[in-house]
Amino acid sequence: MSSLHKIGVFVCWCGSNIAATVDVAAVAEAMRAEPNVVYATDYQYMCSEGGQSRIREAIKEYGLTGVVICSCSPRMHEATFRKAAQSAGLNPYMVEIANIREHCSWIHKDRMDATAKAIVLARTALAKLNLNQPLTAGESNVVKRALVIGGGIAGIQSALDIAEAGYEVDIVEKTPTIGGRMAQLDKTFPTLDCAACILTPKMVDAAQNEKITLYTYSEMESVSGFVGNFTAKIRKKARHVNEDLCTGCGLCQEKCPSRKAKNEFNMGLNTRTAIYIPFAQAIPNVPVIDTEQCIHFKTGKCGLCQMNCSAKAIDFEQQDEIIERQYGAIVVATGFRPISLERFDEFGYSQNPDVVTSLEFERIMNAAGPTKGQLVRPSDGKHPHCIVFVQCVGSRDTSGCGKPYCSKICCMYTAKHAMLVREKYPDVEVHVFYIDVRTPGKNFDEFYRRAVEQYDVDYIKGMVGKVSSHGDKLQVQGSDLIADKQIIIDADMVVLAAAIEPDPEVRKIATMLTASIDTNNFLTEAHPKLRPVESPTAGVFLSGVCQGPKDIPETVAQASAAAAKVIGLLAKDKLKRNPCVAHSDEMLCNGCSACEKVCPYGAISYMDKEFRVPGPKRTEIRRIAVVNEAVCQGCGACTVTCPSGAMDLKGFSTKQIMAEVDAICR
Amino acid sequence: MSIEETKKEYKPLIVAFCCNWCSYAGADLAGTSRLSYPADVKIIRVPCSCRVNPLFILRAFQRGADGVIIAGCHPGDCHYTSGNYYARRRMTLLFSMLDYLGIERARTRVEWISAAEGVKFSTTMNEFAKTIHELGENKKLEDLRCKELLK
Amino acid sequence: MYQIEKARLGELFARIAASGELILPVENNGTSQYGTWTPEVEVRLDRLNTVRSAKDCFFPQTENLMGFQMKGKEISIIDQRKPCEPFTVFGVRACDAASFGILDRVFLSEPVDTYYQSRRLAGTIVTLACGEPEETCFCSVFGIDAVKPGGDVSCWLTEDTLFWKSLTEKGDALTEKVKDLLTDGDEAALKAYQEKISAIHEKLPLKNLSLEGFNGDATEALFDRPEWAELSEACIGCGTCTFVCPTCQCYDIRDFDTGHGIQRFRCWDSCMYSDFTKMAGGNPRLTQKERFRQRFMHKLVYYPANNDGIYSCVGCGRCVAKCPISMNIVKVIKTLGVKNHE
Amino acid sequence: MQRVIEIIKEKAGKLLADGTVDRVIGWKDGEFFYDPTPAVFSAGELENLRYDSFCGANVSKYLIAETKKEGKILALLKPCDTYSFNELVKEHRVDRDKVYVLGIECRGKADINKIRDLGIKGIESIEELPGDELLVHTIYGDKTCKLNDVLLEKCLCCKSKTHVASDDLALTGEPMPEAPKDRFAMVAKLEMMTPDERFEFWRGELSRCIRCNACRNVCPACSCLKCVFDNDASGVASKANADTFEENMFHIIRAFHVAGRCTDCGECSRVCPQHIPLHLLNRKFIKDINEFYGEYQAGADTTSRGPLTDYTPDDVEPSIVMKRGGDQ
Repeated sequence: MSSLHKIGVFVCWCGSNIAATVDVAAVAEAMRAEPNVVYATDYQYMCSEGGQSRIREAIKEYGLTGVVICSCSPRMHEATFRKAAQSAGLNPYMVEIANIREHCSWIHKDRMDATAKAIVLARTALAKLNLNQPLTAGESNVVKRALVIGGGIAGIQSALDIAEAGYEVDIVEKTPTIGGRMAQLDKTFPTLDCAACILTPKMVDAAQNEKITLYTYSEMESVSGFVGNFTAKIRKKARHVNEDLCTGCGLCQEKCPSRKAKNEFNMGLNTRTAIYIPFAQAIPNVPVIDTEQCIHFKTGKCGLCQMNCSAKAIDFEQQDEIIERQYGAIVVATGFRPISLERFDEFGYSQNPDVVTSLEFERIMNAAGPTKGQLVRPSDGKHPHCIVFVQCVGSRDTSGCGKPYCSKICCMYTAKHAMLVREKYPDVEVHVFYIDVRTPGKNFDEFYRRAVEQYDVDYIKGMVGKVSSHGDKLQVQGSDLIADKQIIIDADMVVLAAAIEPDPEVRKIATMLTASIDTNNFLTEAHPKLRPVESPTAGVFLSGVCQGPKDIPETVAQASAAAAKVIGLLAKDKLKRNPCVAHSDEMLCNGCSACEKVCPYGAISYMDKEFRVPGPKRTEIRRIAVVNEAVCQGCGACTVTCPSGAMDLKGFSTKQIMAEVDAICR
Repeated sequence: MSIEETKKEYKPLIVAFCCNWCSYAGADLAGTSRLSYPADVKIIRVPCSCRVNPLFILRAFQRGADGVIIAGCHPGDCHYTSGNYYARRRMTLLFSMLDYLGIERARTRVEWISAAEGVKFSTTMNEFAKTIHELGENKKLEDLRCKELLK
Repeated sequence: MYQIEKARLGELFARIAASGELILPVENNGTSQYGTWTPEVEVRLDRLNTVRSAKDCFFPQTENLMGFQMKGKEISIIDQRKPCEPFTVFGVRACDAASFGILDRVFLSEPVDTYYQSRRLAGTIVTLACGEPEETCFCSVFGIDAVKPGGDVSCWLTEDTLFWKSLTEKGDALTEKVKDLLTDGDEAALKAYQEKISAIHEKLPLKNLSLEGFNGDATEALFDRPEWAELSEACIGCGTCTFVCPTCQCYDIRDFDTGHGIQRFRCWDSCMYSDFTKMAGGNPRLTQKERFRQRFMHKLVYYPANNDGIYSCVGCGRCVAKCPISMNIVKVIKTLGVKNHE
Repeated sequence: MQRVIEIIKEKAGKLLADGTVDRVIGWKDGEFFYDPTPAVFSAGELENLRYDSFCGANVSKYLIAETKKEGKILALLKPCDTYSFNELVKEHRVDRDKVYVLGIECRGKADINKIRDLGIKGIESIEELPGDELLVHTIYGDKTCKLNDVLLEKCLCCKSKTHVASDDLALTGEPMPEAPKDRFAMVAKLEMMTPDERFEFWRGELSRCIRCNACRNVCPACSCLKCVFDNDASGVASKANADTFEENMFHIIRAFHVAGRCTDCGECSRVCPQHIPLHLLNRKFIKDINEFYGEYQAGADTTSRGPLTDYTPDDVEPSIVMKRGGDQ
């Protein structure tokens, strides 16, 4: 314990957030009695300018060598207070935070208990601070290129914005075309403009922008590195069509005899050929061979496409290609899919083709869809006279079958569907079962009201209990909670507003990026309110539904926000690194290589160094570990694997943590 | 009753090592959500569960802790890719050794708590604190010197 | 001189223990250790040596010296010395009994070590003659007679009888307490026993070990001998020899931070340790050779130089039996001594 | 038939003569036959080299220092010693190129304490008789015992009669003693006790610890330049067991630090002056590792990843401890 320390303690009231449960004055008083503490005070809002200036003034007036702030979580304001201290000439790493809000005042009701605990937490921070060393952050270069994972509207928008600022961007899209879910939509709420009309120009922009490189039909293989300096490996899957030669004439598609594959773009409502372009406006307009369906790949025969291709673009021998590139920032825009309805037997989705999901209905209503936009039943192609829409299928579900969250977009698209049906086919009766109708958004409620008032859509508050086939009708049994009665509707079609979930690929990607993910597989933001487009992993940004359910305008807004963050990052030439990195004491290091084995970043290497030794030899060569501070991320795995304690972690040193333990157990 | 006096009634002392990225944030969320757990639980922030050295755990018991819990990201979700996997092996072996030496096995615990699991954080801490309270004071792994020189 | 039937030793121990702690060799998982007598312990007088010597009773491995209590910014000193209650050590062998004289010269000369002193004053030593010496014994080399082991009371244990002879005032006081259990001793029987065991002692392989060449003036002759390198070559630098030694008296003073105070204590140190006598400027003995040499030079040269020619070894043989690599003072004496090259 | 020592001397002599090595590490005579000391021999000193039932000491750790010196050393390694050697090579502590390993036959080594426990006192010298019998000359007369009855703990559970590292072998070709006992039997027995019984067992054993550090200093896996327990800057330095906690602490941490690296060479228990069964700590870790992560023998090779520097995503959870063995 260095007695040379002069430490100031600042206890925040956080208005009443802390002060209501913790006697802040008592905390300050208790801290004033601690060794090394020369100043202790409490204040209403330490994070405010007034609070920060108190810190700055005290540092100057008392010559403080370190500062303990008893306040909210360091995850909230550590950076704020470090900056404040730095501006008064103190090393920013001589600041320690005692989390007396989230870890104390907000969880304890008893004022005595909370105050006692706050004092312990403050002493713990002080004990650590006593052993802190001033740290200086090193710098690293920023690679001026961004990677966008996912080529839906979120990814496209982020890429366009980043490219607009003058930086190179690569989009990695796993399907053969960019466009994503939005490309499958017919009209968009609340304006009812056609999705393709507004999306395809953006797709073309992306394709034509010279700063943007598209890797479609490609998947992420691995990502290593750190903010400003990621290295990504992208697997460009073999299309078996040479993109440079292909003219997109589509003749191969016409000639292909294998026509039994389910058309994914149309949600499996019709079929496609083995060599195919997903849809007319696909970008790139280059087909891909589905090797599982292709007769050539299955039997070695056929080859009609190759024979008919005048551009000689068909290449059965094409192999997957691994592309390795450096990026300064990464945007995750992996999007969503409707959940599987297997577990919702009551709606008869798997038994009855006339029970469809909303996304399937989108395709049915779409002029370029399987029915050319004609509203017909998938089972018999007949025009339906009564359609029942069911909302919240798998959303807001606490039974465990579905998702606990609200999928957010269903109320609006269901209103859209109902309205479109009534607009185009006024003869069709439309019922909507809902739990609540949620329409917060610009012109949203007006939109919904139009559906009810202008288009006479029958909204029934209640849930559907069962959908069963009765002849060529679907009997929908449900409850009307307002009328307080059970009702039965004989419908021709049932449309289920299935919950949406993050694309399952995101888990793999999150692992690669070391980005955290919540229990619903949505990527976690760095802060739910203040940093909603950043992942906790520096340099990784979130765009679109991968972070949480949202509609198109919100997705685009977040995509642009993420892009702004990326641009802000790429605009820098150098980045300050985290100085809390591992460090090996060469006088203790055995060179045993254990640390190297557990380092996830390959940050540890070894060198032979000559040391003075007692005895007649005078010197000897020893193998010692050396940490590359630019690569080390400061996890500390090496520190525990090192038996001699040669490896330590700056900012979280063994002695600091043990001092914290001691202080807690005092 | 003064603050000093409140310390004198028996309350278990529980040290929780929480990784910065998941469990510490989970504890923050528990706080933000006003989910209570006993004040006996005191949290130490570490960058990753793999930073927790067995020395720290023994140190806590030496100094009079009655229970030690290590909380980290779920396996597969480590911010540093693999830190919690190493922590898992280390802690499994260490806990097994403590058990082998006759130390009550329930005094040590590892939980994987994500940043989104405020509820799990609070539930876990409530449960753990209850277990430790039932076990009573740690007599087998304490250092009497830390108790003899009274405050 | 008195005697008591061996079968009644339990009564004797109970009586001694009634007036203060009785420490004697007890069974501990296949080893003998000095421990407090209770009716439950298994007393082991048949084994020759305890692993640790009787030194522990007066100079324990760790001992609290004082405490510093910290309350906020205030520090106060706590004197942890307590008056030492009278106690008896029973079954001390002649070698260990002789070691107290060597320790006394260190701890009782000015400035007196009061912690040690209070234990010495409170302790009564009852020795036991060695009936079945081991090949590792060489106390006779240092003029110690294991047949007449000394102490406050000397005892001899035959197959059926314990002979008891008080030698000092402390011994008389103890004898007084147990007198009604004792009967007058059979001098002839004792003499016969002594003669019998003397004959065994005569057969000990190390009895002719010569100390010629080792004395207080031998520093120059011995310090730079090249043999030290080979002798210390295999030394692993552990503290076994020093910690089982009845005469090693080096200690370290350390502070233990209890979190709310400092416990200052002393603990045995070993000259075999790399941080022994480490100072701000570094370590005076940098290699194991120097540390190894220090130990034996101290026992055979430096200590005699300062203590009227008395060696600080009593030939108990513990280090001979316990060294992990079987390097010991006997091998040193034989290698460097004048007369040991057969 | 040639005795092992003769084969060793012949081979060592040749290697010294042809300059392959310039020195030999083995054992030299002690005072009473049962107490040889590890030693390094140059050419011309080989007559002092010995090898018999009492050469239990594992000389592999000395190679850390020896391979820092010039030249190449011939190391006489018993099968179990070669595991330690491999582990030291793996951890870059020993320079493999500077060692010529002569794998030497081992029929099990005697524990002098067990001979004493048979009531044999005053041992002046010992002779090895054919049929693994020992003739002990004592000041109280001659005694005999079977090598098999006085084996070191590590030999009772001999892990291998095969050398996992060697440049040459010195074998007599005689049939080897029978298969050893299950080395985890005692660990399993402890596991089945109640926690309080286990606690009492270990208190009984560890309370004898005098912190002489012999176990650590002899251990080939404890090869740190400076041990955390000796390093005042580590924050956990302790020179003596000033409290029972420190007895536990030292041995738990020491065992943990060598977990996954300990080859179970048994030196810790062999050298403990207090006869603490320290191998039972190491074997607990080995047993757990085998059960949790698959069979692993430290030192079996020089390249595999140790279990504590490795993982699989579906490793057992620490809560498995709550579900295993004995009553709670």
